[in-house]
Amino acid sequence: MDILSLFVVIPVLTITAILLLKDTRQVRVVSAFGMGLQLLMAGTLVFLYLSARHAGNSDEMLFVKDYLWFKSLNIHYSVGVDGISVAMIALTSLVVFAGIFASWEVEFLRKEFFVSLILLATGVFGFFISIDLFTMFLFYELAVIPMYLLIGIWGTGPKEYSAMKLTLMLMGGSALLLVGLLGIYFNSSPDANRLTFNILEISKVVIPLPAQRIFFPLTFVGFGVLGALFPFHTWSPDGHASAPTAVSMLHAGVLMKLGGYGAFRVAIFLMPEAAHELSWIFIILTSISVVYGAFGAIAQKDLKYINAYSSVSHCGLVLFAVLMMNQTAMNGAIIQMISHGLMTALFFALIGMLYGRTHTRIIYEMGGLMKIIPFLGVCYVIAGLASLGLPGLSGFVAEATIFVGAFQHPELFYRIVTILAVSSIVITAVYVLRVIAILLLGPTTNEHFEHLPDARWFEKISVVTLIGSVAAIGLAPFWLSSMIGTSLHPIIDKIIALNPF
Amino acid sequence: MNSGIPLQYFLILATVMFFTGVYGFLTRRNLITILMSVELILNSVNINFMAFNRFLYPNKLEGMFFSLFIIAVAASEAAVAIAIIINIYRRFTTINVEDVNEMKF
Amino acid sequence: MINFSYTIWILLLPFLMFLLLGLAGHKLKAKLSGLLGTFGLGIITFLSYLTAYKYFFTSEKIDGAFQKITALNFTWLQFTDKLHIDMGVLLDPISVMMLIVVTTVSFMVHIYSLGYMKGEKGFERFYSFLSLFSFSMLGLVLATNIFQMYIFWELVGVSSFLLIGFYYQKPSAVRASKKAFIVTRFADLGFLIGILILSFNTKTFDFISLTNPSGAAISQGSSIGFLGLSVMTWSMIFVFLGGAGKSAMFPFHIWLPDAMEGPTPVSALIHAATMVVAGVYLVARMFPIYAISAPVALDVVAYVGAFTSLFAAVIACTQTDIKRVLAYSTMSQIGYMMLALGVAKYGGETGLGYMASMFHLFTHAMFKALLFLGAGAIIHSVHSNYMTDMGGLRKYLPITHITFLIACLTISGIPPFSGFFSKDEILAAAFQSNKFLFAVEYAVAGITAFYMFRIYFSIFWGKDTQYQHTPHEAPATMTIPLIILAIGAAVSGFIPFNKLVTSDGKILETGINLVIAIPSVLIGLLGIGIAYIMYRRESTIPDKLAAMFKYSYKWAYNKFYIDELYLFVTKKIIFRYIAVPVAWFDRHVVDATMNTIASVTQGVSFRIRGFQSGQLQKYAFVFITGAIMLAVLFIYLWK
Amino acid sequence: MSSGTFLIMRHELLLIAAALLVLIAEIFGNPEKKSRISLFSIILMGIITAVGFLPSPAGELFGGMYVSSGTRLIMKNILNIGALLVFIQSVTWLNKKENSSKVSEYFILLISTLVGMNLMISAGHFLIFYIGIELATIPIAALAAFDRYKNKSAEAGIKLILSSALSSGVLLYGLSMIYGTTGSMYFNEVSGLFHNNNLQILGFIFFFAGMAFKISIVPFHLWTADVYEGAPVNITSYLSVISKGAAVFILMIILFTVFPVIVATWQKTIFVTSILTMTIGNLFAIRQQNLKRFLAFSSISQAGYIFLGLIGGNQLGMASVIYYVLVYIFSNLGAFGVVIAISNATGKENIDDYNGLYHTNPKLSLIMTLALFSLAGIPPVAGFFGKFFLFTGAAQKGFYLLVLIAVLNTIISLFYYLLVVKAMFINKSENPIAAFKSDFYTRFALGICVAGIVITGFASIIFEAIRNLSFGI
Repeated sequence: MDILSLFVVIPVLTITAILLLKDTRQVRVVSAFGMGLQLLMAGTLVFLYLSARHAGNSDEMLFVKDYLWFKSLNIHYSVGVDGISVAMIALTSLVVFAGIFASWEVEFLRKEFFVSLILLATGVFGFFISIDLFTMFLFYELAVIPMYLLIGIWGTGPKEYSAMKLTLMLMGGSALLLVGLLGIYFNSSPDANRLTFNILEISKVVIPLPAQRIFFPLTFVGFGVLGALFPFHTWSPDGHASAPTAVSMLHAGVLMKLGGYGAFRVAIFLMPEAAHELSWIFIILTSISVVYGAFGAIAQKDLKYINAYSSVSHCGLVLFAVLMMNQTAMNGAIIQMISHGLMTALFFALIGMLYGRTHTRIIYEMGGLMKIIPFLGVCYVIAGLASLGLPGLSGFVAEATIFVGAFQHPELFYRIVTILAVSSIVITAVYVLRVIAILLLGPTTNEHFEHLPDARWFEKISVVTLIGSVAAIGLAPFWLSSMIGTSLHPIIDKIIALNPF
Repeated sequence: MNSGIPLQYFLILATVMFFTGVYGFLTRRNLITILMSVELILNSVNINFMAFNRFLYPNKLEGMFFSLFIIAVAASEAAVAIAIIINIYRRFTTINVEDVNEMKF
Repeated sequence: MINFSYTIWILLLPFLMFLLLGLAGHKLKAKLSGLLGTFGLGIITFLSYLTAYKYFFTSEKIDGAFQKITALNFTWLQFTDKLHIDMGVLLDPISVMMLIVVTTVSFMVHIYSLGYMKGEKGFERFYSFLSLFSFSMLGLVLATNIFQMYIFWELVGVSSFLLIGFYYQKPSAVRASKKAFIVTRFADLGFLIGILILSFNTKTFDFISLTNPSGAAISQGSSIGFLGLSVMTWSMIFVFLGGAGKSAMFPFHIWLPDAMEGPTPVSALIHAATMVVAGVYLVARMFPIYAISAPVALDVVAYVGAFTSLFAAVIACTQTDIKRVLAYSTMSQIGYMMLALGVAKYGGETGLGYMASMFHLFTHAMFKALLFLGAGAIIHSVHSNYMTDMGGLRKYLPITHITFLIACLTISGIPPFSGFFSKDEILAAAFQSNKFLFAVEYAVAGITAFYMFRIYFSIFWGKDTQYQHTPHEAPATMTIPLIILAIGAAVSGFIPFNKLVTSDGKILETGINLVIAIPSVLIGLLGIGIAYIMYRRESTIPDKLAAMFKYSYKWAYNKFYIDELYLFVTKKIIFRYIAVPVAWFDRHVVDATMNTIASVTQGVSFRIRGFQSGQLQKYAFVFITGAIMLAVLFIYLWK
Repeated sequence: MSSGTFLIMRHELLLIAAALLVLIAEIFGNPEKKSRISLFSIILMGIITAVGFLPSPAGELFGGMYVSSGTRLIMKNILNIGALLVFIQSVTWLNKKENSSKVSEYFILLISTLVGMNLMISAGHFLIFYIGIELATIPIAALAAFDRYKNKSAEAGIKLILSSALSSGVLLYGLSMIYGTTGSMYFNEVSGLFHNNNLQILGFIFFFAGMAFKISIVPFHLWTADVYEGAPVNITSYLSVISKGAAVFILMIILFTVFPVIVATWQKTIFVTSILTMTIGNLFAIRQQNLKRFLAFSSISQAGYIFLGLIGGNQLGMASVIYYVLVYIFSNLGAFGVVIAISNATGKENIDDYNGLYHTNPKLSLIMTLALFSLAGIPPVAGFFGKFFLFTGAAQKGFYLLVLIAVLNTIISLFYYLLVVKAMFINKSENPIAAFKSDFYTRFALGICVAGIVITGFASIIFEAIRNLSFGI
């Protein structure tokens, strides 16, 4: 049993353990334990990875394990990680861990809730560790499906509608993706007898350009749907608004990252020529989502909608940076994924806690909460500052890297678009401060809120975990960015080969 | 074998019979009649087989055998069909095909 | 080479103090946390003075010029092999000078606040924010590269946001803090874009290599043109936008008056002495680039500065909230500094403006902090911001009265107070290069004297107001800083800036140019005279004048309706005509299309249900037709 | 008949023997203990299925009219497994007293259809094929009308028998054309003598129509829904899985062996019809309330997906079709198993009746969900792998557009499968189906189905085995 597979095995074991439990009160303890273990594992993995790199192991992927699965199609179960996936895994385990505590008080069908939640996590972990397109796709869909039940059963508002919409749109994405993957597979070897799904092997061959022209858009959009690429983002606001807290956290925090990660690990990495040729289209789309999402957020009244739109904007930035196709921008994209994952999870956690107390998410119905629940209030402010890119918190690191990287693009068009995207930082500031001002500051508007309790211990665990990591990245970004940077080299080299910067 | 009626005639007859059968199947309201038009279709097929065999491949008998089997099978088919039709009559007290549509859409 | 590595503590200490007070503050006693903060800052102040001494008097010069010393530097975030954000400490004349300014004023304010903020709710919060601000401001000052500067620039912004909104339950305060943050943020966008363009062309962030007048970077991109100007000019203009935002230059000035919602010590520290001059510091920092490869941008700086100084001075004459008057005077004084930079060139005699600007920055920090703290003392005793509620306070607040008077004389440029010297240099510099701007500044000097004494008289003299409880002199914790600052304001004019802080680090020979000095003093006295006549004792002249210039007065009183304009743009245009439509579009167009696909599918499935008619013969018909159509298709149409 | 012969066609012979044994048991068995007959026939079927897996030589009989090969053996075994499951699932229903008099008929008829299917799969000559297909159809019609006292059942019977008669008429007409133009009915000879003239294409199309009717391909599918709804649930499941599977198999065999010359034509045909089938099937399924009808339409769209495996005309496609039919048997029988269990217990067959089922019968709802997800092709269950391989097979020959349409269709299908899931898990109901405990047979069958759904996918060995065995037909 190699260390990476453990990341799939532990959740599965946790699930089985939960299913065997008779007493539903122990469920959350067990899941917390399992996911805590997972978090520990992630830490270990980061350590092992860094030490291996330090020891001078310069392979593209480390801890590679490969088991032949379907011989005739040359499908393998093969896992391996580079700095990027390690970072993503760490992110995932953090968010899941926090998510467990954020949903500590789920009463209705508690067992089923945690099972589906962890199932979702399993899919995500599997996705990040696998380097075989088939297994990757398998885990991808595995991660998407539990959403339906999670939102449909434990959600609020028009939950059936939102759940259905979310599931179908994401599946639509994966439909395009599937075709794209098949296309890649059948072009993965010049002489058609060594076809493979293995990313590393495919990256060694050059997929013929006509094929790329067809399959790059399919793959990119396929992942883009999950990455909230305009105009395929509309599942996100409804989905998030209806989802229960932990699900929004996982979804915005981690699941949406699958999109960005795949877009760059599969679409760009394997088909750079087409990516370079067609990037301008998607650059336009993504920069639209960046600005458009931010503007959309300004006009919202519902906290979760605000956050959903800001996620659209931030994830748009991820794809935007990926498409700039140079070391720095991509580095920024990855950091942005992680930072956004953490802070948006933090946001949703806090929103859930506020909702649990005030039973409303409409900002105008709240006000002056800072005085009543200072802890949550301060945390919300910190989250807000992180999201508007305040230095010292993770958001800034990501955005700075992206913008500097993107602006290094040799073509004027891209630089001008970059400036457009940069302008989003102001809009972000506007809506973040708007919310903070209406929600937390000023006199208390509703006397019923006078005696709301501040955060409970499990809520504090959940929130502090996230804030801690946000601040850690923000204060000492160099290790993260270098860890990612080194892993980017092979990808960049492959790209540089065709457009020298 | 050039004496008498040329092949085309048989084929034309068969075709006409086939489509008569189809027409009957589509227009008749009585289940029994519909069954008969099915028989008509099958017989047209038989004629085809016979004619082809007789005119084109006289030294083999596949066609002949085939039609024999078709006749036999058709008989059994008819038997089952009629059995069911009787049951229909018991249930619906009619064998008008248009009334037999409890299930639709 | 002297070892400056201890300067790291100048940055670390306040940060640690911030963490301590921020995380554990509510556990400590309020008083203790206050003392802690003050003590910490005391140490930093000491270190700064030490540094200043070592730098100016013991570090060796190379052919008579002060060297830029990178005390320490480490890579914080690597972008590319050339581009990387470093964190470090850069010592050169202006940074050391700023070090003194920031720590002195900040220390004073810390002490002052012990008295002023006594018993306030969230006392420890106040001090943790102050520490955060000190940290950010010092980081900004000592930045070794432009991106580090940007980082601390943002942090300064946020700490100002936090401090303005200190009374977070007061809606006006909340609004003000929001406004301040967003306006400056908008300006910072310009700054960031400027940085991007700059770094794209020069491939470096580092100040030393950027501003080396004979270096490679400085000439980079001045050849590449874009929309008629060189990219270097563009980047410098964008960078200046950032500076204008922080320094409340027109048209980004609107946040500063509202920022007075914050506690008065904060106004003194952030919105008078230190943060608002960051813009000036930024331009000074990049000065060689401005002067050598972007002269157009420098002209922009000059004119914006000049206009703002005039504009703000005019408004100041009409305001009645003393803190707002001071805020506008701050703007106008910073206008002076900008102008001085704008008219300067690099090196030698022509570099006079640069030195003058820094000089004025220094003196201004002293007297403006003094003014604000004095105002604070007044407000503390009268519990009102409006000079209409005041009068004849000289009896009650002697110390405040004297110190305030000194400050007023200083800002009016009356010798021998420091203001006279610095302002004189500026006028001289303007005279050298641009007579028009020179004339403007002359006028402004007069107006300044007028409005300062307007408030002086109407507070300390004027009508004898009856107070429900008699005002009393502030406690020692508040008066001592006043006295210290008063001394500073009085004597700092004699500091030989021309030897210490010049554009090229070399010594610059200057003297009092009587041709300029005497008239400027006279115009100052004139302004004082008018104020005396109008406000020494109750008179109807002001109202008459106001009535006479009804409209212009009204305009000036309403700050020329700039706020309303902004409000219109943000509320109406941005919110109502962009954000709301975008949200609508997203719901009713993008999302609707997705839903339409679904409903269309359902509709079709309902339409076609007729096929499943339940009629055996219809089925058969479809069957036959299907077969025949397929046959036709594949035999004739699509073979 | 030599022992070798016996070995070669043991499937058919054993089944016939089984049918006879059941008949004897009916005649001489204790009339009170009729229910034993079901156990007896299940055991027989089990033995036959097991024996089917014994290795056997490939070979020909009757001068090549009967062919046996590795591939065909797999197909037969798969069908047997399915039939066995259906047998087990029917017991509960047969034990009801209104059926107790007809137990043996039921099994005899089923077995004889199975014989027909096996025969048809082993056909090397159109005559055998024809006999097989009729033998497989006519008894089914009788079974569809099995509930003598239900109008719907009778209606289903008549609709099935008449339209299948028509379809076989058309099919035969097509065959006669082919015979006329080639002069032979042997598969291998016909393929040699085939050269793409209009008459032959006409013949092919008619033949195809006849087969498409059995697989219920649009536009030859209209009988499906009504018959599925009317017939007893067990028969429906049998129809939807076994008959369909058998028809697919033989169609594949004939396409590959008889019509390789006009591959271009039949690829076009399949292209058009499969798109129609998937889309129409899904569109109809969306609105269904009766679960049997619902599953009928879903099975129609499934047939459309299966065609993606055929269109390539390649090894991979072939293997994936066989594999998918296996997966499909488990998934669909799983779904039907739940429907059967519930309709036996309560007689309810509508989706609305399933509201809140999870809270009363969690196990059943989970099995249903699993089966439906497998049908929808959601990982990690077998359906995902099946669909993936089908699509791979089509993509290998460059039919990316078709694959795209297919996957987009899977989204529609996911939608209505989720509707059922929603009913069971999310919808609230004031009078949900009361919790009940189903008997051993049902649970056993469902257990096998679940095991199949879960294992068939992960255990790559199964697919590999099919892949390796299915060289040549």
